[in-house]
Amino acid sequence: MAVQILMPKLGMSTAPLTLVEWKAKEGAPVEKGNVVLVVETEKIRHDIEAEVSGFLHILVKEGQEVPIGTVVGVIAKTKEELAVVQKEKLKEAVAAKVKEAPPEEAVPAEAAPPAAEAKARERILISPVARKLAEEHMIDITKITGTGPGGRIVREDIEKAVEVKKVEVEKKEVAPEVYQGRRVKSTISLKGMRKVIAEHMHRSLSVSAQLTVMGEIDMTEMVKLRQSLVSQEEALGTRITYTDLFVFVAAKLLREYPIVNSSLIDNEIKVWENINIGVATALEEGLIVPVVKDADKKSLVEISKTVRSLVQKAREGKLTPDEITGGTFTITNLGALGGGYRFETVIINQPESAILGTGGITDRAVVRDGQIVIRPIMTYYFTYDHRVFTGAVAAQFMASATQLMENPSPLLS
Amino acid sequence: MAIEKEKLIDMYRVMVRIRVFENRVYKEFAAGNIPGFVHLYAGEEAIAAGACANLRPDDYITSTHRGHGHLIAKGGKTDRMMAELYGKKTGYNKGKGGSMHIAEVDIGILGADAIVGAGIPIAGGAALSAKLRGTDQVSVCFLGDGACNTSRFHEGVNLASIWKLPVVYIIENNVYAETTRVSYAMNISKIADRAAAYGIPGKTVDGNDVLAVYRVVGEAVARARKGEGPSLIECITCRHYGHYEGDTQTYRTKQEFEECHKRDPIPRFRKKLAEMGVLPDKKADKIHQEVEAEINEAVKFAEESPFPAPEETLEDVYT
Amino acid sequence: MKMKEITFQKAINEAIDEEMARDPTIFVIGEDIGKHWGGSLGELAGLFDKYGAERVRETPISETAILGGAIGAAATGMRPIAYLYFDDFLGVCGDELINQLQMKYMYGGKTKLPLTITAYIGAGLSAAHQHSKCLFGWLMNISGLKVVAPSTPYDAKGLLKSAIREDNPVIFLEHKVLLLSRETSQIPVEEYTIPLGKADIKREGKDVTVVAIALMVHRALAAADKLQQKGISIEVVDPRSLVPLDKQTIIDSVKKTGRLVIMDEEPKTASAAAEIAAMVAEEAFDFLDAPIKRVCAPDTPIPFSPVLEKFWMPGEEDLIKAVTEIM
Amino acid sequence: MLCTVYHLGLIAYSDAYHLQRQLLCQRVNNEITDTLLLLEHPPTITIGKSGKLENVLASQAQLAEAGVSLFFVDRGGDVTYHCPGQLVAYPIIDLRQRGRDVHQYLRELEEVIIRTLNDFSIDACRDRSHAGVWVKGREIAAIGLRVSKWVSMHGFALNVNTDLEQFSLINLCGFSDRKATSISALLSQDVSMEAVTEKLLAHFSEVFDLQMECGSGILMRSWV
Repeated sequence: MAVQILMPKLGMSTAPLTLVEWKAKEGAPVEKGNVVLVVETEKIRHDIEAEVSGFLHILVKEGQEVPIGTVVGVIAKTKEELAVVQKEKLKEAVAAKVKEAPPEEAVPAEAAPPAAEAKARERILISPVARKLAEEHMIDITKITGTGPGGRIVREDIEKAVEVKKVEVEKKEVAPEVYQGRRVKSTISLKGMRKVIAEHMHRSLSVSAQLTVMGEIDMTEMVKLRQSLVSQEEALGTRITYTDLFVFVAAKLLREYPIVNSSLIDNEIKVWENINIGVATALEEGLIVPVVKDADKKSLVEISKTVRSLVQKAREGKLTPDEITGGTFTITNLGALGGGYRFETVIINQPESAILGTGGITDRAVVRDGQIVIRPIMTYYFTYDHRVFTGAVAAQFMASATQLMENPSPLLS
Repeated sequence: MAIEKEKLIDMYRVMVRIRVFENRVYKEFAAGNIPGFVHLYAGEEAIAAGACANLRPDDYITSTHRGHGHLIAKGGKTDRMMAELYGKKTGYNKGKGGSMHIAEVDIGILGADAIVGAGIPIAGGAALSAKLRGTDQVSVCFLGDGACNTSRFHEGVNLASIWKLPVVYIIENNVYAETTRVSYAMNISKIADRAAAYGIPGKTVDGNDVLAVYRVVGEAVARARKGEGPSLIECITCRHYGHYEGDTQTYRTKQEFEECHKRDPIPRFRKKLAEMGVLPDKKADKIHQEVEAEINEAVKFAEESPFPAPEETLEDVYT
Repeated sequence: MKMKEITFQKAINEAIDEEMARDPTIFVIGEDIGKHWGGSLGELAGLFDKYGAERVRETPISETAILGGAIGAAATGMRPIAYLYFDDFLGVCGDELINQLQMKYMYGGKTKLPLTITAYIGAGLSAAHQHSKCLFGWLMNISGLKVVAPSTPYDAKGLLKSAIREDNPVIFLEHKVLLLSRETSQIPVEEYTIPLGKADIKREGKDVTVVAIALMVHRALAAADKLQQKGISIEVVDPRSLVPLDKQTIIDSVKKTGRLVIMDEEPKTASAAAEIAAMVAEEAFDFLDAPIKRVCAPDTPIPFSPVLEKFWMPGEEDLIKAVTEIM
Repeated sequence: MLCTVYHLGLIAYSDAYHLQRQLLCQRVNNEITDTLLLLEHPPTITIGKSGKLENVLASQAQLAEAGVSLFFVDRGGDVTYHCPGQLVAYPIIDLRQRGRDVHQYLRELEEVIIRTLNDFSIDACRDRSHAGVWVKGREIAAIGLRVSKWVSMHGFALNVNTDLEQFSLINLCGFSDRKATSISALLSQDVSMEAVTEKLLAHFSEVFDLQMECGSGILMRSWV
């Protein structure tokens, strides 16, 4: 059954709207959710999206003023249906109801000051298609010399300007030899993944209130545990890495601290049922975060195998969109990148509300029972969104993490 | 009643002028000097001459696509007519009308017309005007047998009859509407019989006998002037040329042509005038020479006249 | 495909001949269409001998009866071709044209009216005002009547066959200059038809769209050659039928070129050109890169004298001037 | 609920426009909070979809000479003039959170401006027939909006200490008889942008019930 497109009521007002522009032609296919119609009222332009996918049948032409609730168009599900609705006499019926939009509302010319009139005569000449292009590309037409008859700005003029603009943009990206007094070695233009990361990171910082908790974990037991696991590589069918272990640990903790496994969206905190842990993976051109879905429901071995294949795919650039989205928490094991004993901050992978960074495991002198002993120590840095939970929660979360990793026996039980 | 000598000679002269004019047009058209198309009147001169001899300069006529004869008979100047045929500025219509639209309202010529039968209601209108203005002007409508089958014929003649308008309808029955024989186009032998249907007098005469035409039309004109209403006169005739120049006339037999030429009104009238002692051969020949000279002058005038300036296209649309 | 050469006159003749042979309900009614002339420009030659007086019906000079009669016959099971001679004569049967042809609609669709009117159009022969008009705008404004005006023998044959098969009144306009032209075009030996309402791009170009009608198509093409030398590329669109009008083809062309000039042999006011210009301004405004231009005749009757007539008719030079004005 | 404010300072119209487009997309996908851009434009004339070039009273040459840019834009309204000394606000607000009522939104924007002006003891009002804020029949703030997928862009321009001379370049909002005014003009004393901005943010926060939080304008600018 065909779906009608009604002139919407944009809130309380019942003033008629002006139908400004159909985004699709008569009979053209339209996609659900795409803008099909632009209407205007007062000084507001409003886009109307297609409720369903199908083929558009236009009932009311552009530029007309239409009462709210008027059926201005129909979306037919099929070509056949389109043919039917196009036949319907509905068209005339509606067209009749619609009165032409009033012409210029400006006051009559004689009321205008003579000075204005004099100036108005030298009005700027620009062809309709040129004006449309200028709008699309945000071209400042005062910078353009019209080459049409009588100096009218024509399509060609705008197209040229658009070209120039493109070139300038590229120039911007390729930095000059000396940039503000500093000599440039090489310039990496912010494109592709780098641009994504940059924007992502920056956006993350600009939209959330991020704080970072840092600390050390004594990895003595974890190191033993891992060694024994590695020795069982044959049996397990996979070589367990520290990253695997951290994912495994995090999954367990996140079940105890649901708030950490959440996102703030539209002033609502959505606490996620799924525990999907992203594993930051360094690549030539930057960084990517494949996600281990439902990590809490996976055994260590399953996690290990998943991570391995994801990392493999990441390196080969074979990750599917599904494999890098839907994360609810992220782990970035900087130790794996050869990071030694150091502290740094990590940035939340939006719209998650926390990320755990782990440093390298290095032997450090620590005090145990009043004795200075040497232990394998790992640094961690846990960044969280203060809008979602407080420092107390963060502190508790990491305390539990530390406890679990310093005696991991329950992990395997 | 006797017709005075001058009138007879005038009628003869008019017939000759028409004949020489048309023969010359025939030549010049064939030579490509005259654009568009022309419909020649040669062979039917007796009707125009006989009819118009009854008219005053202030009487009206409406003519047809085959109108040169009517115009000459009503007083049209052959030089300005020829100039119009040539499409020259000096033509009666400044080159805008051509053969089928020549008009000179000052001498009562309301115009030739290329739409068959168009003159019928127009002549009625002129007559109505005369009646309303209280003059005794008469309006003569020349039409062909073909026009008698157009819807206008019924509407125009009927209206004139109920209002007793001073109109005389002169049907030039030359047997063909273009290629269509009158016998195919209507189911009666005498078109004049149709007059009965409108309650007006109807007569059929030999259109190649100028005196017969003169007499019958004369009565009709007198009747009209007296305010007794319209009359319908059918003149049987035949054209020497085709419907228009270029017409192959496959629809006419050789024999038809011969008969048509046997009935040629001009030699007939010349003979009659000679018998009456009104016009001896010498005098007649002189008339012919004078007319030849007139038409030569007319052609010369037309040839030497300038074409209108192209911009004149835009003039005369509105007064 | 096997092809053959054919003149405009022969194209008309073949179209009517083939259709009459195909459909016994078709007959021609009109003046001087009999054995002698076969239409005053000879385009019906031979049909009288082939189909006889019953189906090639000569009439007295009675336009009202011709069109009125054709309407009556069409409404009752026949498929007449009303031969109206010069379209100037349509005035004589004006009532039939503007009040009677609309029967189907007025009767709530109860009747169909399979009727084709053929008539000569156009100036160029010094035939003066009563034998030279095109009347496109006037005819387009008569609702319920389809209007066809071909420019080539190929189009003429294909369109006339479709017109005759059409179940609605169609007026098929033949330009005298084209009918008298010895020029031929290649047409398939096999039967073919061209649907009404489908424009034809007679020449592709990218700078200016020129919509030209009937004889004007040829003048536009000639002008296009000259403009090409100036480096201006003209796209010549021949609508072929004015009602229904192939808006899409015209609009698509304008979208490509951004410029529109319409060449139309009739007074500019309320002409076919005026209608096409309005349609494009209404439906493709945002694609226009220059004002729309109309190359038409002045708003005067048609003069006789060749000098005046030439001035009156739109010509190559007028088109070239209009195009250069908007470049 | 949170709203991030960015102080962009003087920024070319086209740059600010592209920035808005990006932010709008992100807002639609809930990648960012509601956002408010505060800025000034160099001398620029913008013409909305329904705008008529006749309302630009200067010739192209005159504009180029005066260094005034002219853009056609996809907002409502006719012709508007921007220049330094005018506080321009572009709220990227998610109306899905606000009952999807664009008229209401428009009225609230006007409210923000009116309250701000009241703080400077200027008595401003609406014009039923014409969106914007007016003082004694003169326009002090112009409004033009676009709403896409229920997220707003474009916004309003409040004349703080604008050179009103320049408004003679246009028929204000398409009216040849309407004049513009500014806060400084009305108080016949210079009022600083900062002062107005501060008040405006307060009222914006209050009217829209948003917790304003400052984002890095510098970083934001680096986007374009």
